[in-house]
Amino acid sequence: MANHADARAVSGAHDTFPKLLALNAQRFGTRPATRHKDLGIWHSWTWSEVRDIVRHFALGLRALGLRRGDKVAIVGSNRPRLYWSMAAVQSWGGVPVPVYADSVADEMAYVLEHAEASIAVVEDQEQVDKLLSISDRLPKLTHIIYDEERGLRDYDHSRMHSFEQVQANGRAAAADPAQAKALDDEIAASKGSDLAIMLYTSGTTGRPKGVMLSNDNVIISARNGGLFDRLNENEETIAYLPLAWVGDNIFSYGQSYVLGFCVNCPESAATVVEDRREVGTSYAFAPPRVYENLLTQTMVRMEDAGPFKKKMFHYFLGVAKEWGEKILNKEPVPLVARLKYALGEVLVYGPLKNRFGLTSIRVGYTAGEAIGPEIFRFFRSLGINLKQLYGQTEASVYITAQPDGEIHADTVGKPNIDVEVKIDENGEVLYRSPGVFLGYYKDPEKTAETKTPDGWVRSGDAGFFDPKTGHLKIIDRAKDVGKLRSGALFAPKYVENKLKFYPNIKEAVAFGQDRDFATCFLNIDLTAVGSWAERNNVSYGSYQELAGHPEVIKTLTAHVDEVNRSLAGEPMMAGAQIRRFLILHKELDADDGELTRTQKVRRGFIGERYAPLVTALYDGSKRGHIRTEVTFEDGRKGVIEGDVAIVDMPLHGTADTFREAAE
Amino acid sequence: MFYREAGQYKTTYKADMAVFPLVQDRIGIIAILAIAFIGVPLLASEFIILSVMVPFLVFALAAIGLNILTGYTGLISLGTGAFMGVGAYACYKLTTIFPGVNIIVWIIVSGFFSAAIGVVFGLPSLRIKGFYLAVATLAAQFFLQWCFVRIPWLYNYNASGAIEVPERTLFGIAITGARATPEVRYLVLLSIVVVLAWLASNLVHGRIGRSWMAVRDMDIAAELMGIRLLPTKLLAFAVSSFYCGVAGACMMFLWYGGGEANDAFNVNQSFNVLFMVIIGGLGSLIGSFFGAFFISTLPTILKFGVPAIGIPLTGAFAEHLTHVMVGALIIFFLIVEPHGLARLWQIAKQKLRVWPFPY
Amino acid sequence: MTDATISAREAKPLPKWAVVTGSIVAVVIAIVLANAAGLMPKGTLLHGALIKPFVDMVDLPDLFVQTIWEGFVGGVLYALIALGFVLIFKASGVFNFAQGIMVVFAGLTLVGVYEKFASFGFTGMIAAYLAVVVALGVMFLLAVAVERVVLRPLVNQPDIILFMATFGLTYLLIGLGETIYGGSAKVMIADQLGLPKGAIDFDILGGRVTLQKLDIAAAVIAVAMIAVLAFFFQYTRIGRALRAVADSHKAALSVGISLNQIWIIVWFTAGIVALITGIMWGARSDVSFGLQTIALKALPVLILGGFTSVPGAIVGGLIIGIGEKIGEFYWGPLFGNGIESWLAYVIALAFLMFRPQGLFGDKIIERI
Amino acid sequence: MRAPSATDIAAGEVILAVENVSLGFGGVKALTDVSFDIRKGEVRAIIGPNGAGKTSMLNCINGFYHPTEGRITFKGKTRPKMRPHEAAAGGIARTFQNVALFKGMSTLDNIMAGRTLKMNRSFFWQILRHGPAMDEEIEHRKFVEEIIDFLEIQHIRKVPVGKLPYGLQKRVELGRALAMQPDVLLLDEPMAGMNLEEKEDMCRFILDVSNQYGTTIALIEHDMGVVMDLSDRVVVLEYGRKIADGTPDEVKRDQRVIDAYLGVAH
Repeated sequence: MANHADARAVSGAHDTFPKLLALNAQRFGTRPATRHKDLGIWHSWTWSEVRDIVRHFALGLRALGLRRGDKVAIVGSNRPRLYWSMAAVQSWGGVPVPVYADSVADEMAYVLEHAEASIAVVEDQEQVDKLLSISDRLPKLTHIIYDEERGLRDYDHSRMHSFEQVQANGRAAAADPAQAKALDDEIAASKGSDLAIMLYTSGTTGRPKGVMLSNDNVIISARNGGLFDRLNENEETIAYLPLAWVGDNIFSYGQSYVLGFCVNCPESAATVVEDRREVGTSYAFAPPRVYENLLTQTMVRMEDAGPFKKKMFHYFLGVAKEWGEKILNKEPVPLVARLKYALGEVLVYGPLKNRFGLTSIRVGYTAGEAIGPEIFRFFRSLGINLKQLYGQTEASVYITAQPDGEIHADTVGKPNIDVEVKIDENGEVLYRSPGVFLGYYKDPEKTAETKTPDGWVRSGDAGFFDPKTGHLKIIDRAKDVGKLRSGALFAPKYVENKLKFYPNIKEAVAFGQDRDFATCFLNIDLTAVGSWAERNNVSYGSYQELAGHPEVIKTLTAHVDEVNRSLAGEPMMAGAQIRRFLILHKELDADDGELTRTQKVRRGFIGERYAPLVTALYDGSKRGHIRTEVTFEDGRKGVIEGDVAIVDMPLHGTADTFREAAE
Repeated sequence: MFYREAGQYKTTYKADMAVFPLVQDRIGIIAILAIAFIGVPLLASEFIILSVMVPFLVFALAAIGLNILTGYTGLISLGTGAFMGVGAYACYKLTTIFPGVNIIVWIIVSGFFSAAIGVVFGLPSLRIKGFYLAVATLAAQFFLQWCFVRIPWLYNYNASGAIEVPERTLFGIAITGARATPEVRYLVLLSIVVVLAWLASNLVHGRIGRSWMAVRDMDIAAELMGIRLLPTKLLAFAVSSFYCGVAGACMMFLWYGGGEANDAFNVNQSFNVLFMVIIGGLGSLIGSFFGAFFISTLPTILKFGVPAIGIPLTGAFAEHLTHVMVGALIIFFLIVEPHGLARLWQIAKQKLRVWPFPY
Repeated sequence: MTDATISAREAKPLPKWAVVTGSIVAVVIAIVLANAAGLMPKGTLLHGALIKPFVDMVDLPDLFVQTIWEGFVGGVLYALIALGFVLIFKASGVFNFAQGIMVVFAGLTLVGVYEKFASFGFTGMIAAYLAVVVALGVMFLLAVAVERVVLRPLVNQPDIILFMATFGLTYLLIGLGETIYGGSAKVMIADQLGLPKGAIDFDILGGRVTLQKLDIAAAVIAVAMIAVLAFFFQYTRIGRALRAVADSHKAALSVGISLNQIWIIVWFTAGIVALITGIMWGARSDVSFGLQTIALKALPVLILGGFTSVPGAIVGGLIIGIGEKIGEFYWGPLFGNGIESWLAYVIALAFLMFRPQGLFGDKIIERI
Repeated sequence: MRAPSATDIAAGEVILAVENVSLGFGGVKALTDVSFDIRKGEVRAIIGPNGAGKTSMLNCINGFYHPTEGRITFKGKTRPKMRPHEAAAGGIARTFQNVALFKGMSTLDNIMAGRTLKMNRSFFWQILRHGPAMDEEIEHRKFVEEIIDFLEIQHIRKVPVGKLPYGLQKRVELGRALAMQPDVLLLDEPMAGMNLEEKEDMCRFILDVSNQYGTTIALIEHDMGVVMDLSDRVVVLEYGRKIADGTPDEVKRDQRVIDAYLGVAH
């Protein structure tokens, strides 16, 4: 396969992104590197254009005093210029530090302070204001460069520059051979082993840690990932995930440079879906909730469809459920089924994929956390080659992934190319690979904790290799896998995922560690439940009101009961059935620190924050009362009070299975 | 359901502003044109061509004309018939005075005459609005109709008092007059319609179309934005009358092959075209075609279709029934979809695009 | 912002009427002078247009009176149809294009029913008036049907839609009428109804003026009817209700009147007017579908009078009727006759240019 | 953070002057001897209880009404009988109390319609929708897209405005006015009937307009808070008369204003 060759050719000489950029500029010079929907149409830049822009911007940065090893914060949504500035920074051996654009000033201050960023490249006025508001905490920050000028004209520009300006200065400088040579030398001087980028993981506990990844880490992982699924320069991806997330950095930056495919930047957050449809991505990457939302919305909207259409839709979904995956996995399938499926393709699957913008999808990954099996199967049955991927920032994403034809809803696949995986005695997953990070910035202890001298990294996840498939199965965060006081095994995440795959349940937080029984908090999904309310004209004024509605509680009780039944079916887990639960009066929110920026629940934090409710769950009271402070988008604080009902659940399974599990 | 929009992205405003931005639509329109230009002449019977296609096309042209005035600019006119007449008579005079010039040229040129007349009768539209204007246009209708009858010079003093279409040829092929075959007339007519429809769509999709619609939707706001009402309205009258005029000329020369104003260009003709526009859909070119097809073929269908399914109809009774049916259908349509067939079409299209979702 | 939103375009220095009359006077003087100066010798077009007609009027006053009378009667009948329009427009905001055909339909029904009676040998005045009752019944049913089938489903649609609906109604009625009563013209049962025949001649101004008794009757009945309607509007509960509706539907509802009832009543009233009009026209010529064109004649009347004004309809009717006859009689020859067909519209148009809302119509208020 | 601070405006030149303007309809007097001026680049608020004649004032300024007495001088020129389209051509744009969008058209077309004055390709090219006409269309589409981006309404670009929620319609209307690149922008209650969030957005946009394009803005607004935040100077009308004129603080302290607003719920 030619593109394999390409990918391999990448290694060796081209061991940094600036070098890759130069390579692409000559091998794919006229192919699009970046596309951006702006002012209503798609603008695209070829690799050679990008190379020039990056060069000029780099020279401009030099003028602002950028030196090898300097950290440059990158703040904003997925804008071409922000991606380009990463390469520009790396040209001087500088280190880009992407920051979550939606993080509140305080979080941002911490990261920039910790990273000692000297320059910040930001998207617009909003971010500039944020930085200015914390400038007193950032003595090292000398320059701010912004992409969008609107509203900034009258700001003090002594330490602030527009991207164009810097680029223009650079263009001028490029004329001077001396400076041009200086840049070339610096580019040549950088090695694969050099620090390439720093990503702050909003760890599920404590302050974010700066994960240092070298050029080799990112480039080799990206290349291997490409080989694993035979990706090539013809892929189209849409960049819509936070820049600061390793996923986006690998898929929208690293792999694009390694394989030379085109990255599309959407017009605005509100238009991602249409934009994805317009470009028709061939290679997609998303955390489970994106797929969850797609499925939820699909089902919700179909609720309003005419009876006939509904019937047809569900009939063909049935067909797909039965045969879709088999066909996708190239298993033998009776002709009749194939015909039915073909018809379904015309009537339902094709159109659906079109609406999703996944018509020409070749590979889609889901990662970040476990995806509901139903959701997973749904998309695969439509003929979308969705795969599970198990990755971590510390591994430059790739740890395991599912090879074509070996897809199982409940596994995360086999070790990726060049990756070794082992399970230690207490069930924690360890891995070693070229992608393994250099260390945590300014935090040797933590580095030592996670990374053994011989290069093995503790994933912090508990898992095991499934004997049947030889695939890795992740149960939960290692430290979260606990035991009830009875001794029964209790894996909160495992339970939560079972709960969360009901469209009505958006978030679940399970408790039970060292307690007599398992309990949980639930968040209803406003989209799903809201439309239910509409259809049954249940009027509600607020999320809180809807969450407290008796009908809603009834429905969720049913869900929890089903989960309990399924848990009872699994001897290992039978003990961890939910005995009591409640529906929270507010949505868990990253701004309140209840979720990580990647939308993972921070169980410990929630446990403390909602302590009164937790006690209520265990002291047998019928209702719980809680008063919580919330942070609004603009940083203002407010208080939400709630009085929530607590539901008791019957347990399934026999006492014996329960005891067996206990022993 | 057949739409696959994924991957159809626009890199230029030109592409984004195209009338048919989606590939599937472009394919559709090409297919239709192919059928119209090749399929019909080859396959359709003389009867179909003469009593279905030709009337349909003529009225489509007139409907586009009226739609520009009523649908896009919001000015009701009941004088369409008369403006068609102007075209017909102008064309007749021109081709008899200058037989040398090709008739197609004159058919087009005659449009300018009715445009001029249209402007004159459009003048009141600055001060008069709504039904008052509608009635005012009736003045045009009756005055012009009277002229057609009372000024013998217009019909070259023919004893019959009617236009007698002479034979005119293109590359030696008769395109008007007795010897012109239905296929030829049809093709000439079709070409004229296609070109003019294209021009019309250009117009309504550009600045001029927007000012028309602005005046229609909220004339005061339009004026406060610097759109001058009188010129805008007069332009609408001119363009509209141009299309009607050409339609009239086509009617006489490519369809009737001769006739007299009182039955060809009377007030009922005006109403007829108005129906087409309303039923087809105000402010929609495609709707003009739908409306024209529906109204112009309905009588034929009833006259020949109903007996075909075994219900015997005497000519007179058929006519009466037609009246009843047309009347009933108009009311029915207005009730089901006041925005006309175009809206139905739009909805259907949207449904196909978002299929299987309901919205 | 109530008062503040009335258009400033009314705030004009010189009142229009002054300008208009002033200029007219000026023109007349100019013409007279020009003629006196012998600028317009006999036979020339100018003379024919500007001098001859007036000279004729003065020379043969009896003819002039006769013409005016003809015009007057015609005008009265226009006024009747216009009245039908106004009633419906006032109460339901519908521009009822079907009014004309309703006239024909009513007339045909009357005659048709009477013929049925006659076929059973049941003739004479009783039969005739029984037929009238039946015809009224039919018009009532029609009113109900219209309300149910057309108005109710189309409530709150833009005017033009309702306008088009009445077009549909027109076609429907034409079809029905032709199917039931056949397309051929019928003779109105005038004398069965006891309408007077013959004419009264009397000599005045050195000439003889002939008044058809029928015309007199027509005029009388028309006037009587207008009086009745006026009374109905002014002094009956329903009448006031109708006025309320005309002002605002909400108001009407708040008074506790069902719109649907109102519409039925209005359309029925219009139906009665139509029937009477039908009888009159029928008696003067005959009952045929050609009659519906007179409906179009009522439109300029409406313009003149304003869509919402009953007196306007009457005055407008008279102006059109008389103006048309005089125009046809004195100026027609100049243009080779037949100018009746459009003169009315041109007169109306001329008026419109000065009063866009008609003589008696409500002011058009522009708001932003 | 606004472009010209109140102080430099005080020095700023007068772009529009209203002198002893009275307006009457028959008996009713909507305005009586009102005088004030609007200076280049400032945000000028016109406030007052309902029926104070605020809207009538705007209507006079952009020529929809003609003052019965007094005169309005715009950019040094005094046009006694200025027609609305002349005002528009002169550089006065306007939004309306109750949104006056072209309901049948898309957001894009509405804003494009605002460019009409600036477009002048001949009918001939228009009918071909090619060459110069297309170039012109594209050139203005670019400008309009800037506005769409500015107002953050990309997602409703091609939605018929009739279907939009009220808040967005107001935004589109502002966009349509901006498309005219006016020297003076008249906003008639730009925030009427908006929720808090929408109001905040609208405020931001208005400030950005004045800051970005240096447009002079005259606005009518009921929400006192908004007026105080936005405006450099305030005129207070009551029963068609001017009762106060000055900076927000001055006006706030003015006794007559306090009386005028006493009991009036705003």
